Amino acid sequence: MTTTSAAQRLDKAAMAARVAADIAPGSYVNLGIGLPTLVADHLPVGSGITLHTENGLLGMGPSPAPGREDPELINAGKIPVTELPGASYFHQADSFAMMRGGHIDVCVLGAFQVSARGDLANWSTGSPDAVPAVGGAMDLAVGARRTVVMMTLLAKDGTPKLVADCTLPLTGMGCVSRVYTDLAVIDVGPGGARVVETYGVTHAALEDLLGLELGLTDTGED
Amino acid sequence: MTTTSAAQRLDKAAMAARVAADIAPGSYVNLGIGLPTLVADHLPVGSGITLHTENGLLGMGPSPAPGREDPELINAGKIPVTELPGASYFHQADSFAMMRGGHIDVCVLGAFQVSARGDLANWSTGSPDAVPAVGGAMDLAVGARRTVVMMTLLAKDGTPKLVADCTLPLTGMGCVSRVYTDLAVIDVGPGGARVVETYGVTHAALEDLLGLELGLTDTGED
Amino acid sequence: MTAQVYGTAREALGDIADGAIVMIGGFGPAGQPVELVEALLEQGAADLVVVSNNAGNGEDALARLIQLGRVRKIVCSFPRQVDSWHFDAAYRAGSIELELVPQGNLAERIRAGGAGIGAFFTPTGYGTPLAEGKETRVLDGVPMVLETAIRADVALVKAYRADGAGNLVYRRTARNFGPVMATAATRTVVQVSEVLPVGAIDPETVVTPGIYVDSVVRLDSTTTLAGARPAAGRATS
Amino acid sequence: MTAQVYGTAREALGDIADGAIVMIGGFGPAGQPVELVEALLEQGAADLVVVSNNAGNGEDALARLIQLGRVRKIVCSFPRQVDSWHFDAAYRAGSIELELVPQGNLAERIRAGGAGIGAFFTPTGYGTPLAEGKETRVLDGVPMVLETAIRADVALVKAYRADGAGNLVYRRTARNFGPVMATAATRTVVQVSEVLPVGAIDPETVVTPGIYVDSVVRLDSTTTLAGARPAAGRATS
Repeated sequence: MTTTSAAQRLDKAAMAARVAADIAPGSYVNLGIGLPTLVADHLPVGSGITLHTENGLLGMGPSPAPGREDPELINAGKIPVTELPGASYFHQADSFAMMRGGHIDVCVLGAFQVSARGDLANWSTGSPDAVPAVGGAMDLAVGARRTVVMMTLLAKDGTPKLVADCTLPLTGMGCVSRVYTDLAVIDVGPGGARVVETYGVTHAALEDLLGLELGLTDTGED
Repeated sequence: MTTTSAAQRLDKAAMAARVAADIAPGSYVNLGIGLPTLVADHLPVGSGITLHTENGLLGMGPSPAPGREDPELINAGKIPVTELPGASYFHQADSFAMMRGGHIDVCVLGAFQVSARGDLANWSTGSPDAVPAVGGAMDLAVGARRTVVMMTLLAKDGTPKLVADCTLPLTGMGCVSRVYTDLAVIDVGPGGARVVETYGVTHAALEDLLGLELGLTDTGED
Repeated sequence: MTAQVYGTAREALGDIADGAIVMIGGFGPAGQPVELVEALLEQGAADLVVVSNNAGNGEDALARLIQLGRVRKIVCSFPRQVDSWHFDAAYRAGSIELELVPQGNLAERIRAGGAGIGAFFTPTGYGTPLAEGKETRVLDGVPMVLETAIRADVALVKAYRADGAGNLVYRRTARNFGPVMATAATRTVVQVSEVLPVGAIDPETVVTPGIYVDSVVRLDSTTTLAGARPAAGRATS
Repeated sequence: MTAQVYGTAREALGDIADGAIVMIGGFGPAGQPVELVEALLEQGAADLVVVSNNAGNGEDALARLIQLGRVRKIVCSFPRQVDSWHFDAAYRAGSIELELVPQGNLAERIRAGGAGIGAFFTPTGYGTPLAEGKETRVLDGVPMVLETAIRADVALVKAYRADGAGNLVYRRTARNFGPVMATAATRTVVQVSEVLPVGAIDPETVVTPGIYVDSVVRLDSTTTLAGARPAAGRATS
């Protein structure tokens, strides 16, 4: 029932390493577009972690060497990737069945907002004149055994992204179990928001920053 | 609006040839267990007709030569078969999706009873002490673009198998469009039973035999 | 009926009626049937309903179809892209109807269309704006939304190889929507980089059985990278 | 988690709890995981719910499980066979519950279980005794029945080859229920005739990705006919 506290706010690489540290060896993992893709660089060699990309590949490898890109071998962000030994290809219905059926152990997503209850908003800014697009966000949010979010705790305008209630259009309800940020790792869910670790801020300062009452998590590990 | 009438009641081989004559070149066809399997022997060479077996093969060929049987290459009746060039294998959900989705042009089934409306009863004798079993019967009945039945017109005890209303448990409602028998070819459906051809019996004798009023079909061809 | 092989994309496409529902495969650049959509642009059909993961890029043929006002409605998971300006303009002008569908629901609805499943309950989208007004039900403790099947008049698909029976294999992540769309259309038109004799594709490795394929055209431009590993047929040991 | 390779069927099977739901692959002799079911017989679990296309033949292990009263219920499409005397006796004695399911609905319900689909509307069975009491709805003009997903605690599957990542290929019509059952169980146990190194199965030809496989055992008795064509890896041209 204690939280660890680093002296410093985490940079992106340190956040990614912190997410990676929670992923068990042998896991099947989907990394969302944007910040979460950095997690791949921090998965230990030999951990047997297999990456899924929802456009139809299990066993995704890193970016190819320059000049070796294949326009028919891309990830969900439409970036060229590689295939690792033991990979497999499948069509979109099979790929989302794999996701929706609870076969992916961990899905790491970016977010605009996460609520203390674990609601996720990450597909729409809610702007009335924006052209909408959703992609696989809603499928990923509810499909994995464990969905976690990696994001800065504050938006660029300084407003908190961990909130009592999401004000942006939802991606999924109660689907997020943990949020990894630059300032803290926080568990969310039916029991509300509970701090796991803080980085450069005190528990009290974090509560002030978010305007939320924060509990302490029972255990910092899965 | 005339029916042809052969002098003789058809034997099984002639019935199978008659069914085969109605199958268009290039069709995808599923032949049910029992009498309908005989149709395969009467499909013209070079007709480009492809046979589907619902246990997971498209492009099924005839029985293998003795000694060449493969216990892992069987048809829905669990009889060894062969694969033809251009064949493909798939799992049960894909195989029944192929059937249910209306991709099979013609399905030929046996029957205990067919009603003038096209209802089919072919999976249960209705005997209260029988152990029930259904297999793919219900899927086949409703899945194909065109479901036809091949059967003797009378049961062994002399009772008609083409009836006003099925008394046996149904396999599917209104799913049969044509019935090929030893005594007549009869269209069934919302417009009732209409004779296409008779073999060795007159239209009037057929009506007497069945205790049904029978119309004449508009055309004897598909 | 058995697949036919044609000499040009335009011939393979055949006639498309005004008002037709057209599925277009591809996810980003992978699996886009570029020349078949160009043939559709040339062919002239209008008032189309397009089912596609994306809504055109730059000046490509789908973008042009939208610009020309020939697409009445698009059923799509990710229409907004950096270069989807023709869709963006049409959407803002209110001249195109958008049915936005989560990607997995889109794939599953198309599969259902091909498999004769009328509708299904899925957890994806529950409690979100994209499920508003839809029937919901809690099944085995999970709240779900009822989604209906999607079928089309024509599906345009890019595969890697076909054999003369219409069997298809795909290449890497270009497989994406092709296999499900091929099952869900009255007529499926496929462009490939290679047409092999009947029997030249191992029956165990066929991804789309020929029963789903109506028209095939071989196009040099569909050819994948020189030296790329074949999609099927590599020795496994 | 990554698949484990075991030395015997009994070790691969592991512990099965009393009351477990067990899927057993196979259609007739093809694809029956004979040794895994024998291991289940030996292991001792009772009060089982079995999901399987058939209900045992002669004195095989599933028939024996039924004879011994260890199967409380069977979900099955074709239990009655010429040599299914142990099932027949148990059924007539009222000592086993039978849920009779049309074969395509059985396959689709298992697929739904693996795909996170809670239920679906299907035309199969509408208006028949097997749909009695079930919810119905007319969709796009077709009357349909609502069928729910089936999941299991353990699936017992026979495949042809596995690689070290658990990827599977099957052989001919022995593929049948294996690929869908593998997706729908908390734990999937597979017997194969060959285990290859990771990467030795072409990624384009994998039928069951390793993510669905927990335990693998190689058994000589699973080996298919000498000289039989390999399931994957034949040159396509």
